[in-house]
Amino acid sequence: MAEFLSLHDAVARYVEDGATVAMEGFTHLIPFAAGHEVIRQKKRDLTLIRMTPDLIYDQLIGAGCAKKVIFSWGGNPGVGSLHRLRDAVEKGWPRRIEILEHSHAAMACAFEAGAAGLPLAVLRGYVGSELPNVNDQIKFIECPFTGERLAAVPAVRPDVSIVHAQKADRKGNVLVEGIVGVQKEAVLAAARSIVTVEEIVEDMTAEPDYHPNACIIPGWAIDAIAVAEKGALPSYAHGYYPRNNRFYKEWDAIARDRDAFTAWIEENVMNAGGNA
Amino acid sequence: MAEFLSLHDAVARYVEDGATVAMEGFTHLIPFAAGHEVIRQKKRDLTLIRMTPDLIYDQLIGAGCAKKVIFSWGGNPGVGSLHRLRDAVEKGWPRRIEILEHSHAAMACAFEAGAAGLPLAVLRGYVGSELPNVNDQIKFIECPFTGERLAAVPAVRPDVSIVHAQKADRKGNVLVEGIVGVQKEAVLAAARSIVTVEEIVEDMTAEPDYHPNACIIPGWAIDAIAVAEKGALPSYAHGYYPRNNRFYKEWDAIARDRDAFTAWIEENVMNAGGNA
Amino acid sequence: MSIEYTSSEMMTVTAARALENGMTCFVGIGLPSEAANLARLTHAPDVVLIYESGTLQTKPDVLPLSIGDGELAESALTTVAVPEMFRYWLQGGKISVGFLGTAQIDRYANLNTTLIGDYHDPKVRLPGGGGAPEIATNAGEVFITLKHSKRAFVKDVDFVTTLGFGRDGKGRDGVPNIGKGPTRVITDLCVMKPDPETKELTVVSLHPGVSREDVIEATGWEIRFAGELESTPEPSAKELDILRELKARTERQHAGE
Amino acid sequence: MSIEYTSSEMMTVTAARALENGMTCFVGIGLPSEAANLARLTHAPDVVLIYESGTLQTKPDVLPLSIGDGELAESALTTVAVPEMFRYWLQGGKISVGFLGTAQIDRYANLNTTLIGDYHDPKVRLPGGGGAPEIATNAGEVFITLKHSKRAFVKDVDFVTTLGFGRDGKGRDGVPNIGKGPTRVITDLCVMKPDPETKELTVVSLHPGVSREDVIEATGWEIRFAGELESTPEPSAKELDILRELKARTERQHAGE
Repeated sequence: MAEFLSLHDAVARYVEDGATVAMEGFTHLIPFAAGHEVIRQKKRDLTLIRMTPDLIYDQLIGAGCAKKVIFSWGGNPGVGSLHRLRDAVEKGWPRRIEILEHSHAAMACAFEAGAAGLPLAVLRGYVGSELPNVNDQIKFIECPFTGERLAAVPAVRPDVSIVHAQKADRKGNVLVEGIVGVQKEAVLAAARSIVTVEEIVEDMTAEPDYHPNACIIPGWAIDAIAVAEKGALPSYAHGYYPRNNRFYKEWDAIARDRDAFTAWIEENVMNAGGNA
Repeated sequence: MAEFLSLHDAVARYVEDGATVAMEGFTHLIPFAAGHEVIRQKKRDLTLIRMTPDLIYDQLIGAGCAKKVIFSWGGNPGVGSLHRLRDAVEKGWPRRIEILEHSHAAMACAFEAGAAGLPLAVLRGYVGSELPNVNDQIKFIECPFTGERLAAVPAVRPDVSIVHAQKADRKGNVLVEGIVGVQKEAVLAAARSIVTVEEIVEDMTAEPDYHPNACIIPGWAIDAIAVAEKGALPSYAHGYYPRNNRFYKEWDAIARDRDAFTAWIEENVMNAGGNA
Repeated sequence: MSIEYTSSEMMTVTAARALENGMTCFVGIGLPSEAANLARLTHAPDVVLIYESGTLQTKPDVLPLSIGDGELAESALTTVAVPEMFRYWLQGGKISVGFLGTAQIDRYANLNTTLIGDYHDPKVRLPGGGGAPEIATNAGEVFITLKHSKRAFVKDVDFVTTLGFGRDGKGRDGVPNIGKGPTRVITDLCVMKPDPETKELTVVSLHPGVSREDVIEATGWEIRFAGELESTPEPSAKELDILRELKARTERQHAGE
Repeated sequence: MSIEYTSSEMMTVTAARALENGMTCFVGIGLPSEAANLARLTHAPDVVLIYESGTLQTKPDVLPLSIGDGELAESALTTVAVPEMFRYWLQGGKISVGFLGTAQIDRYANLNTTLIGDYHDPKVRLPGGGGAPEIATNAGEVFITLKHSKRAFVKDVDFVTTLGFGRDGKGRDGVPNIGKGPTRVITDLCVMKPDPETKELTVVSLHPGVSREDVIEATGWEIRFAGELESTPEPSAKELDILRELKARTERQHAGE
């Protein structure tokens, strides 16, 4: 049952050192505010799962929170590399991290399987790719009906998933709208979940834009809800604010340099209280 | 690419004798008008797939269209048995039909797998049930990661799927709203699809109740669209008309008796032109 | 007691009381649906009712005739596709209790909704499994409610559509990721629970005015009784009022077109 | 010709022309997205553009910077969850053409977006596979567009992230339910197609003003040329106008916060 907590308390209670954490949001609704709180609380040895690690994981990796990253596309979309991810992988700064990489199709299916309570996802995937050579979590099974060889990957089952959404109501029901990504799957697949939202409304079903098939996650399937206004910036929230594309471009220069990065984190995360 | 046809022409073109046909609609939006057209055109030897064969399949079976039914729950919801289904299974009238039965979970997963282009669906199902003893399409596989025994069923891949929906626009994009069942999966899983709709609107995305995550099937994923006003009656169409519960109850008496049934079909289907 | 009530009402009220506020209940149509909605309208306003048609957290004003009545979608928090319902919500482990009816039940609480007689030459063809086979194994626990009769309560079901505890009571032993199974069976005569060891259904509570003999006579095997046999509490006036209003509303609505 | 254009524009226009009206195109970010939207704004108004973020049939007014920009959802017919996108729409066989970019490509059109150097001690770590591995096998066919250079066009990719025709050209032989694979590669110098037999990429058309030597010099293997080498038609004034307007609109929008 969703409990309304401050972002500080939600992260303090549910994100433990060494935990497997999925922060999702496919380009849209990326939980930056929550990620910054994880950095401020100096969480360590996290296994970070995310289809598209972008700036938020670059920041967590550069800040030394991660020991392992499971992903399928790690870049600054439309801009270039994640320099902190590369520095960690290529040079081991601030620590060496392990990576386990998939394709998007496999990750998406693995989240789906996690939500569906299955141990594995089966897909027609990885044909001819060399990813199975470097990821021992990719296996192949034979269809008992057709004999076709299909790929299998383990379901994603994080200790805690963190997502950002447009709004929650007083009962803790959460609306995700627009590009919904794998957020619902991430929440349902996880043992615990934190959802940050732009605002709290009285009753979701009484909202003027209520729709009978809207993507609503019921409050009883969520552990903690925290209000984090503009909590997805520099990513965006459909219906609330646009993506700060300029910051995404600026990040390239900040992240290229260890000192510039460290200064940025100090100023904009560590010393920003709960406001970053 | 969706072509706008009369219901007669759509059924004549895409439903061939001997075909495997899925008419879906989970209690809601059941394509009765299309089913009646199939009866009028005296289609024969159909393999009929449907999670919940209710009155529509009772009518098709009684009219002699079916040679096989694949289903997971065959009854008159809240009322009792499907007497035509029982008469065919128990007494072979008007012809003996073969049945292949699943659980809802397996059928739902099989439709999902069909839509997903996979040959099989994997689920945690049929544990302790004797259904696998009488359905040789239920197999078991071992998870390569955990060793857990999981059920596998073949994907549903009909020759043609027929569903009813609220509306289509001029480009053939179709909105399904409310209880969406497995309609989208049925359409995507099939080689061909016919969608009957209550009405045609200009542009789906310009409708006043448009929603960014609405269940819309694009026109290019559909073969034929036919207008069939009240085409789901005695089932219902969310936002258009309610279920005719009284008819569902009356059906029990009609279907109990072969002659009463035959007379009903003559009067209400065969002699009703395109209006039943 | 001066309150009058029928044995059906006694059954429904007792079944309703089994549900607790905050449970997420996957609801079967018919008696389970009646009991679950009564619970929601009385002591458990926050019980979450889920129907296999995809309607999540629904609050129908009248009882649905079918598992997918419009009322269910209109009063739901949201409605999801049926594959999602079975995959994410049921198999995904979000359901605390599955509430089922059945045509036949045996001493190990196995359920038969497939057929009477031989599978390939049935005496009576029943509707089939529907959601039950996976509800019974993927929900945290299962409540069952049906009328007591020798035809329904048989020593061995003709067909195990849905697992209770298997033909030998050991059907869940060692199976990973499986729910507790049937934890109580509520009839118009009594409440039964599986014996903690053997899993055989045992009467733990008799409804007021019902004798051991009544139960023995309506059960197709040598039914056992718990050492400390309880007497089921009677329905309250409020419960009966609400139940009767609910049924009257339902009847009025279903009589119309 | 009096129209002036850059080699990048030539590439984009040529890539755009590869798309036909009515195709359903799974669009990669960057150059493919630019070309696909140019096609939609010129000769193929009904080309269906699909982005892996779940946006179905989208018509962005400006080019997205990321694969999931708000513009994509706002101009889409509908937006589905990412698992559905990969399962129902891509793997389900609804995509006629996947349009991809890449960091490295080899003579058998295998793509590398994973890393340069050794996997466990990379010289350069690239973003990874993303949607490409399954787009390349589940779409009906694949178009690839990237700038021509020796660094990009290598004899053998350091890592096969995404199957072209395998390290020996036979990677699709006998594989059930697999698309045709790369059918053309469009660069700023030329158009290449796989040889029907060997599957080795072969230049079939040179862009105006480009010589064989230019291509040879920019390719990391002994590139072959088709017997009947065509000259790629030049961009039209209308295509260039629309492309430039599109890029200008995009730049203005992305410069703002």
